[in-house]
Amino acid sequence: MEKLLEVEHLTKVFTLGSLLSRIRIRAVDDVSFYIRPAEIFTLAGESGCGKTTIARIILGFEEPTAGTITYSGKRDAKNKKVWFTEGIQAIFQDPFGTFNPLRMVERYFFETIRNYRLARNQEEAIRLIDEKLKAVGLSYEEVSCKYPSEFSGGQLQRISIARALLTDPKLLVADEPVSMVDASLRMSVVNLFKKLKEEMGVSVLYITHDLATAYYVSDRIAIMFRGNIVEMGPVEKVLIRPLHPYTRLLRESIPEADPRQRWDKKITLTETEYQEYLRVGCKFAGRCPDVMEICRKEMPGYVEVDGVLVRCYKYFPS
Amino acid sequence: MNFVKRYLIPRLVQYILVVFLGVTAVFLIPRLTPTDPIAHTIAQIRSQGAYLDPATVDEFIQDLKELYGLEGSILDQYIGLWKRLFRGDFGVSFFQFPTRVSELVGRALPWTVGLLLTTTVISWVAGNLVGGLAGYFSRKRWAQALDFAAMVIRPLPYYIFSFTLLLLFGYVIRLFPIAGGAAIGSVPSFTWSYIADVLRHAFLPALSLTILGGTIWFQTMKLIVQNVNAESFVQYAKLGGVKEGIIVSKYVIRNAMLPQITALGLALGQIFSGALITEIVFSYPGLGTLLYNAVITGDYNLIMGITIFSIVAITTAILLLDLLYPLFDPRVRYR
Amino acid sequence: MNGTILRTEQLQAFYVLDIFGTRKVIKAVNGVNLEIRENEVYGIAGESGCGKSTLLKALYGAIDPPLRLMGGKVYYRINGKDVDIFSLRPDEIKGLRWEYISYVPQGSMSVLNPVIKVKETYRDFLESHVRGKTKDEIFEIAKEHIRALGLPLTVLEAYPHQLSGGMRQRVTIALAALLKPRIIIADEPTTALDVVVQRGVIQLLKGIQENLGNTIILVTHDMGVQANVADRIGIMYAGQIVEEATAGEIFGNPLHPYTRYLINSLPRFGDKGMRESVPGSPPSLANPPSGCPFHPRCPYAYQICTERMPDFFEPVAYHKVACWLMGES
Amino acid sequence: MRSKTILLIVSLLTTVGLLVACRPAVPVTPVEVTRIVQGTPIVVTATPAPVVKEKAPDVLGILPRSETLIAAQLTGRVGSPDDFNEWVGWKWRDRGMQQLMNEPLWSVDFATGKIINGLADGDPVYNENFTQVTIPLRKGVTWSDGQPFTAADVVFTVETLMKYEGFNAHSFFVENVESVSAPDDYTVVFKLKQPNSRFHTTFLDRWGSTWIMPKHIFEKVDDPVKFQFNPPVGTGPYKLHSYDPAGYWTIWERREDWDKSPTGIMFGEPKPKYIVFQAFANEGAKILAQLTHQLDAVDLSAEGLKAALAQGKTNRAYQPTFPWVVNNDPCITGLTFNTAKPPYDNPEVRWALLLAIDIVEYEAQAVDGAATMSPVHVPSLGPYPDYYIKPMQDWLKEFTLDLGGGETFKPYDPEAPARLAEYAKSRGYVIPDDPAFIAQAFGYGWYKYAPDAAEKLLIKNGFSRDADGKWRLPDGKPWRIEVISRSDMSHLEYRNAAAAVQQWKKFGIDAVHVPSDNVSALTQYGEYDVSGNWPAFEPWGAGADLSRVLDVFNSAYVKPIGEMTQGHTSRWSSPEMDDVLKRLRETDPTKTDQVVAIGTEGLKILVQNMPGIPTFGYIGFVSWDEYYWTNWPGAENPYTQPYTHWGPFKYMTPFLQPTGN
Amino acid sequence: MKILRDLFRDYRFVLSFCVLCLLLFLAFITIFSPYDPTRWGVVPRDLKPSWEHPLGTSSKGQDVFWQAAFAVRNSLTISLIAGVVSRIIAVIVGMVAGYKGRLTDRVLMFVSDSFLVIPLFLIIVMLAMLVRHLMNLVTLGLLLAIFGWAWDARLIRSQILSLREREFTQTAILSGTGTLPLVLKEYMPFAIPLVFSTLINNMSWAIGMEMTLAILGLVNMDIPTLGTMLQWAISYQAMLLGYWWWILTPVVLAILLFVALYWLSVSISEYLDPRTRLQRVGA
Repeated sequence: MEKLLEVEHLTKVFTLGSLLSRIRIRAVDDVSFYIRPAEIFTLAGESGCGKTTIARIILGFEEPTAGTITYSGKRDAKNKKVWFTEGIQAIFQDPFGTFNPLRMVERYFFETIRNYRLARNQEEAIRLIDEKLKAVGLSYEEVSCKYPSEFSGGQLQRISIARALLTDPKLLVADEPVSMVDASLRMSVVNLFKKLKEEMGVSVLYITHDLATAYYVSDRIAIMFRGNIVEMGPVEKVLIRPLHPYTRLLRESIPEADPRQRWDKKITLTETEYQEYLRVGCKFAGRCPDVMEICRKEMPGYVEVDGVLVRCYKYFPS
Repeated sequence: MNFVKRYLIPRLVQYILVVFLGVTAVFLIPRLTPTDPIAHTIAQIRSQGAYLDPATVDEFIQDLKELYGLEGSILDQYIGLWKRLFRGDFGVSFFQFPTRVSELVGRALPWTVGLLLTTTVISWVAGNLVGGLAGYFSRKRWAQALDFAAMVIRPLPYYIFSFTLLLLFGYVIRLFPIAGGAAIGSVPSFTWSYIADVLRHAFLPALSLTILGGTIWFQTMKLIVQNVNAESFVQYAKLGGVKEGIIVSKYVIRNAMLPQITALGLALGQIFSGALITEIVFSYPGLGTLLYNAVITGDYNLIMGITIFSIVAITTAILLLDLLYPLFDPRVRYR
Repeated sequence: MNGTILRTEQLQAFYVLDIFGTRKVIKAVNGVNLEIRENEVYGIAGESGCGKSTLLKALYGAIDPPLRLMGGKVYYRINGKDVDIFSLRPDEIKGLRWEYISYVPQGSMSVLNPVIKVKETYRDFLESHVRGKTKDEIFEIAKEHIRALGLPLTVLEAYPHQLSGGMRQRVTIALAALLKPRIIIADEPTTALDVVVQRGVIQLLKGIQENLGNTIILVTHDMGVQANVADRIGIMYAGQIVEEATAGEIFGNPLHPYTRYLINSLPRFGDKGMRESVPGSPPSLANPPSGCPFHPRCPYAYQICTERMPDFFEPVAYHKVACWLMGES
Repeated sequence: MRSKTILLIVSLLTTVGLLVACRPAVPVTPVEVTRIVQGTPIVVTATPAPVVKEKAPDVLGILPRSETLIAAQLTGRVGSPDDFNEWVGWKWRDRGMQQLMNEPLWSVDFATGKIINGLADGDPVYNENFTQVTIPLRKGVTWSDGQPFTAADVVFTVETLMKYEGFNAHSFFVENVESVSAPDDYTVVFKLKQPNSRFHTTFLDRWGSTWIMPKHIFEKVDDPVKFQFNPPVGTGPYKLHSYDPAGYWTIWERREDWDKSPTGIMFGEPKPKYIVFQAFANEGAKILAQLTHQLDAVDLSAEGLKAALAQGKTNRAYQPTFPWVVNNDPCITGLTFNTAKPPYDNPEVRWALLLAIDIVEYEAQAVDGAATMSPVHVPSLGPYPDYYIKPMQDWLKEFTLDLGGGETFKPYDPEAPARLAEYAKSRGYVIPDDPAFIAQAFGYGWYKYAPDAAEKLLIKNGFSRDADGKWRLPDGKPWRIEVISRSDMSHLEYRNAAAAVQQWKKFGIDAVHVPSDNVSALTQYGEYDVSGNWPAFEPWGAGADLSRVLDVFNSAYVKPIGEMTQGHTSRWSSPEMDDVLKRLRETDPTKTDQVVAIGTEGLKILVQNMPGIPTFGYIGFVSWDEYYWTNWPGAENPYTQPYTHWGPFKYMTPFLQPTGN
Repeated sequence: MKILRDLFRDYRFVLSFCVLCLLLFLAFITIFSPYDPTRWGVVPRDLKPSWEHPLGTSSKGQDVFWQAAFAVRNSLTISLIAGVVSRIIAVIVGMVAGYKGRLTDRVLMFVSDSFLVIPLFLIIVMLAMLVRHLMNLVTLGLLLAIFGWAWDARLIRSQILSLREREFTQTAILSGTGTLPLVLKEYMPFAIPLVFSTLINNMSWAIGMEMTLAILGLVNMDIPTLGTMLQWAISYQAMLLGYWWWILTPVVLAILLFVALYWLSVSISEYLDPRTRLQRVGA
């Protein structure tokens, strides 16, 4: 089985506070997963679960505390620039923040081309830009000489993808790409991922807290909770029949766009993020309806149930 | 505990380092000047007509060097300085030999502290209050008039402003005395008449410092309030029908004061410069005139004493303000 | 069927900007007719920049420069009489606020005064509306209120920054319900919250509405949330309400092409079929398209759509829509 | 629109405020008054000093204002207010110590040109070879604590000063005095180590002298150097009443037994019961204090005096008319060259720089023409014109410079004072055409403004002008002169330096004025080109003796640049001058003819060499308020020197008259 | 250009712009001055304003109008040198500290904090005494520049810190942009308005400081500046002698300059901050 990107035992510890009093938080705690070529892989979870940190480590904006990342068989290349030219690009959460509001959007296209020497002259550059913009449903004319404020969020996010496509990447890291795009325009971005995967064989690491689009777009999904992947497997299995109690809670909390299916069960909110991060044992033990004695003592390992990896004592053969 | 570690200790470390740097700078700078305190002293004695026989000047120089403690290398003098400082001793004044610097500073200090403390507090409180109101009611006519007045008064040089006040209220309308800190011949005492006399003498200097200082607070506060006014919690409280008095005091001014507390510390140094000029104009017996004389006479020890004292005093004041700051801003307290 | 509690007539509120001499008019609310009933959750949905928040401000009677009322009326039904709020004196409007109608603003992360404890904020709101109570009595009322809503009492002693986003949002909602107002207006109360927290917040809002039997006007662009709590939903587009019906009707039988797009673009579990966004981009309110503002994005647009705005009429019982496709009035 | 109205109103208010502050001077109708010029009464026009009744604010906490005289303290705030040990260091003795508390053996009164006997009962008597001097003492004097003053006090003082190194005068006495003894209670005899005809002048008060210690107090003190002498005890007519611990004022009270002080014995009862010396930190405050009758006597700057006279109704200056100033101060101001530094080591260069000065413009720029010029190194004030300047006229007129190329030039210009008088007239001042008045007010002559001659002198010495007319040094580098002076802008040193820079700029030299607080060190260590310093030391102020003026040019005092000089800061000396000095030392200062002859010789050497340029005599800008006290020693009645900071102020006190206000 | 056109709709900007232009014109015409500003006695003394001498003459025999023109020119020069140089220091320190972070940031911020906390005025006075013989427009400007950057470096740093967290930084990195071009192209456009508005404030501070130093007599009194002009008038008792034209000229010019700079900075910062802009629009 070919792996485009493999993340193994990735750990990131953040030290908060000053020299004298440190709080160490394992924002990413021994995370392993892989992405195949032409696959959309989703990392899902609530804000602060560590998914963005993983993306930043993959992109080289952050140094991991431990663990390795292998891309196309190359492990931990030091020169991040090589990675990018060879094919990891990213799009970000805030379409309005992706581009400097004081600069014309096209400047980023030309800079990417110049920095990676993707074209020999101006016409060739424009042709390349136009080609990539066409791939996301726009054209160079629509984009040239305009500032970010002149586009809608959906457009900007597509432009951002087009810029990322300039280097013909194999992997697109998309960190919450639609959470700040209007619901009515979201699908235009998400559908693009599908198209890129199918037509250009691009893999996407789709990072989101929106399980509905995750279900819609991705092949496999990993659910993260407080730095750990608690459940990982094909998206149909994980989201339709969640195994981990946390996945279940998430799944239930998503409001269905159907007035006939309203919530009936009440939920309670208790612990804070920090407390959960610092918890020994299963981080979800504090809220888990099925909590057992052992959950509070030790973090469970992975167990495979029907092609899905899950970290819960419930599924351990007792 | 957390608070101590994360808030208090870094600030204390910074404080100590700053004082150390300041003292070192103050030690070095006057030694770089060509002013020779001994030549100065001799010239002073000579030019004031005392008889110094030309033949005996050399011996006199040696005597003075010993008395002033100016022997040894710069490093020796520097180490000596720290030793003395830890004993709380700034040495003797050269020019006002053999008076101790600490005594001179001690004599001038109550005047300057009294003047500065009250004017700083008054101008800070009044400037912020009026500025806060003017910022909140920035469309009102009186607010705009005040704004304009502040804009015109603020750039007036301290000297011109103070001297104009002196002219107006000391000469044209003879309400206040021209010079000094208290009436000639009066003996310091805790009697009402003495205190009233001191207040009468302090009025004009205090007024000029308060007005010029207050306009700065007024202007910055007005700007800050206009920004705070646009904050959502203020808009929300307004939409919630919260009484205007509560909004102004508890929501707008209280939040807008936070940066002003920090600014107060930073402004202390500035205020000192204004006080120097004001003290000269009003012949006020404070540190400013003392420093000015020390500067003119190249009295290292006295300059050093006053400056080190000011550095310690002002940085301590800033440190105290910094440490008090969490009382006003709970976000810092519980971080 | 409950009686009407809040009603607008051709409400028009524009932002009139004069940015260093360039006059710019943003037609944020452009002829809205609403009838909101007692004891219901009325949802308003639409894309960002369609004028939802401005409509709420107008409903709340909070029209401050640069927002200006250009026309129309907003009536509250108070003691059986319709009161036009724009005809009231400022102090009268102030008197209505929080006691009759209250407001949960957007981004309630930053609406609490950061330097005072939550209980102080409660006290300020109470003190401003309730007379003759001592400090202790006021805190007692606040405590009672928080307890009744099932929130931990510790929140009262906390400073805003000590609370999580979800808790702050719930504190703000509880604050809006403090004086048991007849109407609560909530502007995007769940945006930027995690799904689990969002659920808790929605539950609180719903709980309050059930307890007090009052009216909640809920603005959110999240159709899932709308489906979950709203009794009736108005779809807003370019400063106008283009469709209004019960939640069941909107989701079951959307009439306006825009509504249909909104609903069909929502992914659903168990269905990986292709879903399309609304084509094109939202219109600029400073320079809205002629006729029906949706016509540039509408696949069914006729000639007339580009020329005249269709009437807001009721082709089906209790289901209003403004679209030329729906035949004639 | 609104804010524009506000703008208008506020700017109007500010302007009005400042205009009120800048009230123009009130025009006063001049009247004719009589003044005494060199013994002859002449009539001049003056502005009257009307006596006006107006409420004066009460500045005195406890003292009755009508019995109190307030004077400004010349040297400013006292740095050591509780220390009265004036034998050590500098103790701000012009706070009243030298004027009221201490009686010297003798005082110089430069206004009358007399030496006044204080504690001494007559002149000192030297032996033949000046190795022994006998001083008679006044009888019937007591210290302010009632103890009698005797020769034992004098002996004790000298012996103590010789015993402890910390005293200012320690080295002087150790070097000069072999022994001191008191044959009786009212006679002191000094035996000197070497001949010194002017030993006694250490006891002659001309702005300070060696004071006599009260033996009965100092003999009980362990370390008289560290002793603070508080409360002080003196033989003057006043005793300390109280002082400001911050150093801003000192109050003196008339002694009950004022008749036991030499002042009382000689002149009768001092009139003010209290005398206050008050320090002000700036001149504006002094003027305002005087205008509001809170200050009776004050020294100001040239402009300050003008301002005070323009604004005040009851105040007056020393002279009732222009130039108003005190012009009998025995001190000459001007410029000093650093003759150890080329090109200023060349007397012809120094002369060229002198000839580049237009004295009329120079004085106008420095003091608005109010000073008396002098062509030699003593001021044209007091007794000196008669002793030296008038007799030297012929020599000066014939004095010739060699301009090179066989050309000579007689630089002296007896008409310079008349030209200055013309300038004063052009400024609107009323000047009588009486030559005696002009000579007294403006001097007897100076040197010609002769840029041509200056140019020739410089070219002769290898200097050149570049294309822009700027001067270059003989080595071809641009000539830049830094003229240093103290930084107090109202000081005459500053004014001289500033005026010189203006003159030399005009002449084409890149001259700059560098005020410095450090000027004394720079000059004493020789690190400067030209300074606005005294071109020669002040003479005694009375008598013809020029030993003070000339002795500092002794070649023995000259040190190389970088070491502190003990003599004059010009570092100039010459064998001829040494010879003059030797002869002067061996001459009895009371023998006027001999002293004048030798002194004239010295002055001629100085003129020929010009180590410093004498410009004008020191002028004092004294302003008196006549609201409480009158009969000040003005020019029309110069019964004593007019300053409140000089020692003989004590002899003024019995003559002052209270107005009853 | 559009910015300028927009700014010109603000009456305060127009007024202050006109005043500044007037002052600049005054500074400019000094090249046509008939008098050497360092020479005394070039005109009769103490004359009231007249056609020949529009602002009268001083007791030093100088034409007050031309002195004032030189004073404006020199004060502006000093403040510009101080402002620009300290801006350069502030930008470099702020950007390096903000972008590099970690130890560099700590050290730089410690230094700037120290500058903020120490009573600089005393140090400036001491240094001014030290270099008084070297005092000219440039050295005075540099002296003030050394002490005028700390606060603004902090402002720039905090702006860079927040910009560093913005996503376009990452976009630029992913576009292959290096550190220096990134800082220059991406951050400078944000920093420039801040740099400009602090420049104006710093210039006011420098002018005020120069006046204070002049009153203490610590600058070269021969070079006409607003401070030295005022100090000459003060020490020649122009106020009490009624030579109002002499003392009022520098005072009024200083006020004009300060108000113009103040309004300019307020107007520009309001233009840059849309929140207050909207508030104002509503009025």
